[in-house]
Amino acid sequence: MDSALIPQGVKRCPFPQFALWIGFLSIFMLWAVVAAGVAWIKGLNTTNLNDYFGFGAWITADLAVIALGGGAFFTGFMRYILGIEDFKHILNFAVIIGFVCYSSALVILGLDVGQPLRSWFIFWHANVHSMLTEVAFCISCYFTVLTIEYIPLVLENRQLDKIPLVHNFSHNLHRIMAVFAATGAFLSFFHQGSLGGTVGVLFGRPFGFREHFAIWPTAFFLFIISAMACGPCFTILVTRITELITRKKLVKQNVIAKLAKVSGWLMVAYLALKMIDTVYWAMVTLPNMGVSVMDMYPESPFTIWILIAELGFCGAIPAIILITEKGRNNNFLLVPATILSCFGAILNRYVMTVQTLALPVLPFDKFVNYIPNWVEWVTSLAPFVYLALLISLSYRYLPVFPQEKELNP
Amino acid sequence: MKEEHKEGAHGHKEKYKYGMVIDLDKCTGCGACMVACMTENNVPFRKDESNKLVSTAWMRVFKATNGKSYPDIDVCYFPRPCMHCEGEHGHAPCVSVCPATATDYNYETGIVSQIYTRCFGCRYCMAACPYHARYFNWWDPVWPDKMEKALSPDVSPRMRGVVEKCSFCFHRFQRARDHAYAEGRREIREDEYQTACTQACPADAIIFGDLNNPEHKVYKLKKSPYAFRLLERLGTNPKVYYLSTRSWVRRAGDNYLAGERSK
Amino acid sequence: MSAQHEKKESAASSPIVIVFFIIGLAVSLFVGWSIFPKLLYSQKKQPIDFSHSIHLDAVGDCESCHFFREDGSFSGIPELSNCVECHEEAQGEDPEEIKLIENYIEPNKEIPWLVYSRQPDCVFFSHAAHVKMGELECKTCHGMIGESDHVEIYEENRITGYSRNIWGKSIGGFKSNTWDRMKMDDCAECHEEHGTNQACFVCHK
Amino acid sequence: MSLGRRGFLQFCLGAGAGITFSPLPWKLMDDISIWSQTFRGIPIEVPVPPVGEVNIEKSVCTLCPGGCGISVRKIKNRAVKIEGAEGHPINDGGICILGVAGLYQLYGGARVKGPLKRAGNRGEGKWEEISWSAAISEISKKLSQIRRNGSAHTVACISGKDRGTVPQLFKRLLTAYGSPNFISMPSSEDTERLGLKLMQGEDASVGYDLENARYILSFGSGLIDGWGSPVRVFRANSAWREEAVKGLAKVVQIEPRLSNTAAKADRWVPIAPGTEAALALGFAHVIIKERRYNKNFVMNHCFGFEDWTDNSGKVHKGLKRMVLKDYSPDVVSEITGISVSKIVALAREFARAKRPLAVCGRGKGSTPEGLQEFMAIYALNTLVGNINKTGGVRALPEVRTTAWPGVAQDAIAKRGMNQPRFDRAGTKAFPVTESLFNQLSGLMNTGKGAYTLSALLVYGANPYYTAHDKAAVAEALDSIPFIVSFSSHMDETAQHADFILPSHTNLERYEDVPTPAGLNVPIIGLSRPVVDPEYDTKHVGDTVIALGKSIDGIADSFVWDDYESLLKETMGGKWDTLIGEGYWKDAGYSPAAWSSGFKTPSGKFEFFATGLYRAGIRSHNDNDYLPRYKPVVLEGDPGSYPLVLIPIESTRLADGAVANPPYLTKTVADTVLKNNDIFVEVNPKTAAAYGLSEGAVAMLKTPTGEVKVRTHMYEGVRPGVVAIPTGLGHSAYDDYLSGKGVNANEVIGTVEDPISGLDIAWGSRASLVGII
Repeated sequence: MDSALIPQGVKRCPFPQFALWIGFLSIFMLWAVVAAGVAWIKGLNTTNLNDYFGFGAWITADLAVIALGGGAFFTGFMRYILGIEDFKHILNFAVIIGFVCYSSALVILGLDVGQPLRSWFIFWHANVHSMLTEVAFCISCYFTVLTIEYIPLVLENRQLDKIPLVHNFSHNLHRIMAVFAATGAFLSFFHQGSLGGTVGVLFGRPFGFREHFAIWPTAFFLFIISAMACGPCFTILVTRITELITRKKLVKQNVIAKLAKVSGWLMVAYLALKMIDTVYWAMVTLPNMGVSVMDMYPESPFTIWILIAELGFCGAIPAIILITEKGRNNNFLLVPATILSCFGAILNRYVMTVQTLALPVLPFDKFVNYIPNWVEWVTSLAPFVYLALLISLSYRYLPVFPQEKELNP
Repeated sequence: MKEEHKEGAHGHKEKYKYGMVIDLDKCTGCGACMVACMTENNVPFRKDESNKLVSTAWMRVFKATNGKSYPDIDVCYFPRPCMHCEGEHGHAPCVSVCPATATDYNYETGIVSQIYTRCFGCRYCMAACPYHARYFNWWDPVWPDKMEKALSPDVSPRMRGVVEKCSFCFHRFQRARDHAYAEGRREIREDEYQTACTQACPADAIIFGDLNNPEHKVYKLKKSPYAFRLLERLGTNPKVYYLSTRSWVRRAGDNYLAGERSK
Repeated sequence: MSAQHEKKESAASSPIVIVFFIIGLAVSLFVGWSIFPKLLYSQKKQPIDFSHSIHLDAVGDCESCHFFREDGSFSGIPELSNCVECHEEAQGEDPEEIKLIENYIEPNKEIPWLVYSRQPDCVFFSHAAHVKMGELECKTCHGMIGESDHVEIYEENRITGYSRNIWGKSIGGFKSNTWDRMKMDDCAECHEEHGTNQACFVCHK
Repeated sequence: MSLGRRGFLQFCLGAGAGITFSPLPWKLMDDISIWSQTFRGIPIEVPVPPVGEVNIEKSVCTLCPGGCGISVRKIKNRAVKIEGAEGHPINDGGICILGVAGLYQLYGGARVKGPLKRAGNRGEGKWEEISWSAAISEISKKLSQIRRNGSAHTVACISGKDRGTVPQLFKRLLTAYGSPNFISMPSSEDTERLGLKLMQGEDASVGYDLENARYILSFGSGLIDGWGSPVRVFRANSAWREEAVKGLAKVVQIEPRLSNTAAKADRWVPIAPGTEAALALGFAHVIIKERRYNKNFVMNHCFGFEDWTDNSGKVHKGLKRMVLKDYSPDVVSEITGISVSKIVALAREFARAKRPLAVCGRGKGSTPEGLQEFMAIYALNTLVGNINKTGGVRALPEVRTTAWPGVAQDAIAKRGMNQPRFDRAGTKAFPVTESLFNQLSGLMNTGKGAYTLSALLVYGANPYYTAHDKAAVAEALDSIPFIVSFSSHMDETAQHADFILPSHTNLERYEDVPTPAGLNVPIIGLSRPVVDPEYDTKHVGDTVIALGKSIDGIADSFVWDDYESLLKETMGGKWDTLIGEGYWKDAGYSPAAWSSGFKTPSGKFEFFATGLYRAGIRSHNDNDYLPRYKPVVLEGDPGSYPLVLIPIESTRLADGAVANPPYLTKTVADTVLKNNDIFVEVNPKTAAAYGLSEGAVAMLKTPTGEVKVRTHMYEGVRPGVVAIPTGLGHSAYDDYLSGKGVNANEVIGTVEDPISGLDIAWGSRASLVGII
């Protein structure tokens, strides 16, 4: 039915099966659109956010998807700037993931403001001292970069490519892609960092506040490294899931293994720095504010176990797996490791957002917890469905995996 | 009155530095300040305001206890307006984080502003404020029956989706200044500019004035041995001082490590 | 595409395509500078064609009608009671005066003036600060309105609902007199020049 | 490429360039920016309050009897803010939470917008709008008919208070009409006036010189929880705090719960509920035993301290003998739960203190205390000799105003006035009491009344809400066939009326405000119309005059044109001062000297209330005439009701006839009201004993009724005590008020004082059972 659109030389499932799958995903997306509509039209009183939790599921989701989408910039950085050619086989895919993550982040940010009609004031009346301004600028710019990176791939569709103008255009774009990749990498370093800075600069919030290094709080750097580490893990994880669903090998193991290795060593570096940071925070920063580290982990779910889970189960364990050759070449270890690593990143972003706000700072104030409601859950989880949707469409109609033909003769 | 123009660290003219001293011994927790503030500043009310996490009260009275059991328990009320933090050189926790410059620190009065038409409701400032002094308009404001008639034109009513907070009744400063100008004066007298809560407080527990002016009551009171500020150790440099002769109350104003001595 | 072909085509069409470019440019400039403002503003007539110049001759100064109150606030547009002081009964046969008496004074109804300088609700403007302390003249901001014989048509911005006088009559935003525009930037410009406070809570409420 | 296509492209390019260099995109952007800033919501638009000239109007607040001066800020004709009037002798610029929210009474919901006549069943809420003239003529026709039938005495009036021209007008209406049944709602002032009459022989209220007192012994008075004239007491409290820092003042609060007053006091004495009189007498014991009393005053100006002999030669017991015998610290300690050493120490402190003062009237003083309890606490003031002294107590006379012409009573009126009062006040049963609202429900529901009431006028009161044992009161009042309410708001009582003749609110009318309870100097305030009436309402005074003029045979007593001229005439020479200052203060007032201060037959202060004997109360037990602790027997057996329920009265919840504006409800903590659930406070120990956790839902049962509540654990409540907030649980008014929590009066019954007959229920027996 749609065979004319499918790249040449690859096999795809029958159209009705595909349509069913897309339909299934679309229902969830529709639900998310309804939730977003409710929030936009009726206002944020339809969420469980409140004056104590100005930030909640949405900001967590924002920070998390951007960390997970970090695979795009980092793979691009390694491919184009460091010239590691192997990564070109997975770069397309990483770009799609990045595109989904960043567009989701933008939509969620748009949801999270009380006056969406004025959300462009962040550019129009920008305050350059605000971390959020930096985030908004960099995310928007980098999203443009990702779009530019994604367009050539779209244009490589069999039917589109037949149009000479389109063909030439995408060809020319390819040639200058390195410039965009470099720009993207530069932007990404900043906004990944400024997302960390968003919480790190809050000197009224002992849990989130971090001492400054140069003009940035240490969280700035930690966020960059953690995104560099977990982004590729997410790319690997999604690749493996795609392979599982399509029942095909799509990327050669050596590419995956190399990516896993880089990610593993970055995780080691991250953990080391994070430990130093945490110790300094616990020993110097907090006591100066009159609080002890255990005050920061007062009650469920915010006990010290959440820190152990983040750094131990979701940090050290996957790092060890990834840096050992056997580990990263064994799917039964590699996949759990990437899951743990991604979960660790989400947990970190959650803790930095929600725990920071949950802990009372005034001694006579109450500890308040926050649980998102359906509007927030649906819209926060929608990026994953959206990812499935876009991957499904791209995989079917675009030559996403350069090694697919070779691996599936 | 002696005209005092101090040069701030950033070269800003510091003409006034308005601040408050709240005597917790006198405060009875009656709540008149809260309602005086609401009626002065066009803060609306809803049918159910019992969820305090979404209930706007620019001035909120917190209740603190000494944590002891019957009959040794003691209670103290902490009225909490916006602290109008000076931070270091005007860098209040909330000001620098606002992405749209909807809030600023006025070096001439020491007042932290909030411009509702500029704010787009990202709530970053609320995350930054450890005092919970900032409130978000979760709902469209509704004034039932003829309550709209009671709205003051001096304060702009806020629409849904923006952040608001105590302004130290800045419009009263503007009013006082107009009056002074009309009489050919540049300086504003202490009694000419008082916030609505100060004026209403039936216990005279709230004192308001220029912290830099030795002739104002607050100047002397802030130096009392019983004076303290909330969360001073965070470096927020708030302009609201509290007085209490009870040492547990003074200790309740900030965080201390076990065994650490408080003021 | 062969080189020859290309060359031929460009040679043949370049002058003509430039014409297209110029047409496009001209049309859009015309639309932007001339049609757009006409679409943007609706025109409204004031309820009464008021002559400032006649009144100024009669009463002598602006302050008789636009005065400061004792508390330092400014009265702004006069209320009907000001008009009644002189126009309780018709002084002449001017149809506008008759309109005033029949439509407003007799039923004791305030005149719904359209205010050229109306600012948004979030703006606090102190006449005392500018006139009493800053010693600005009325015309610095309000222009020559005091000398006019007729009230001009009130042009209302269809998007914002404010008068055209705020942005200024020039759609390009050019201003040659201080009174040509009344936007925040114009306030800020003057404040900057005079070293006055630039904080938000000076002009906002 | 075709020419057309290239041409089009070029055209677009040119258009793009042109648009960029035209104002269109930039101006549009700017306009959209402004639009998005001023976008005020759909469909609810945020209003822009109109500007205009500011006018400040001075008046006096009448939302409570406190008499504070207010200044109302107006923009043209809109009242936008109520503030305390600077320089006013009562509040000097301060204002309480209710006063500052007062605009809700004017502009808010539940206003009765014009005269209404009931259309459906009682309380159904169906009304027919009716003109003022029709309403007055229908009502006066009905009342004329009752009068013609010889049942004039069966018409009653319930008024919120009995002092001031408006209540007096109602009283006059009844007097001219022929009914003795003018009933005012009770408060602790009733007991205090009675006590003063007996002990000092004066028709006066107790004036407490709080401002100058330096040792305040408060027997459960919510001094900063709304007692007396609230702002005035707040100010006095602040003065005490300033002195206390220097060690020159001390406040001791005796109360079963750590109220705000207790928390701010220098010492909290958590006493067993209802045993205050015993503690007072325990203090008296120590003071007398250690001879720490003011000998000059007690020996020369008091009667009944020592034993005395009457004309028949019978020896009567004096205070000294009784107290020394019955109230030793050991006994008192047993009753009150306060240690002997503390009793002795406090008594000594009180007696030694410079300017000591004992204060009574529980909470806000809305429930009267027992007569002998008042006498016991007041006796402490007597013993230390602070009567008529600076920082002490005094009998405060009423401000004198021009007397009205006498009531022209015809034969029907005279016959009616000779009937006994329905509530038995002033009859043989309760000879010393003037008015006994609480007797109504008992007499009516059991049919034991001397006659049945056929009509009721209600003004300034909301008995369907504020009376103890709400259900019984509702049953009784419902049995009256004709009820006219004069309320400005659709309160619970108005809801059950047959006619509502809505009165102007406090900001729309003139009214005189008599000296508030507890004040130390005689003062009269003038409440003035600040804005034009919002609705088709009428001044209640004018309504009463109109009724008086149109009821057959009584018009001669209502000669005034309107209320305003009546008020002006009544105030006479004080009117100009009232208009100018807003109040008239008796500047020359000072309390009388001891030698001439007492109007009793003995000319002395009487510990032994001989007035009771003269009024016809006969007892062989001398204790019945003396200050005394007589345990209040609460209904219900301790087995099934093991706990004691007490009310929590707070400034943040108006619990009287004026209902709580939503601004106040907004300030109430979520441990008092959450959604529509009310929280009762219990000590964690009590909670543990009954298996209740924080926030647990429970049934609160008392012999009077049962209600669903949630529990809040609070260390500041005595174990074994449950405390319930008052002022919630309205069923009338608007959505902002009704349906929130529970009315405490549903579970608090009535307890009769044996002498005065007043309801002195300070609480109830109760049980608290968790609901899973």
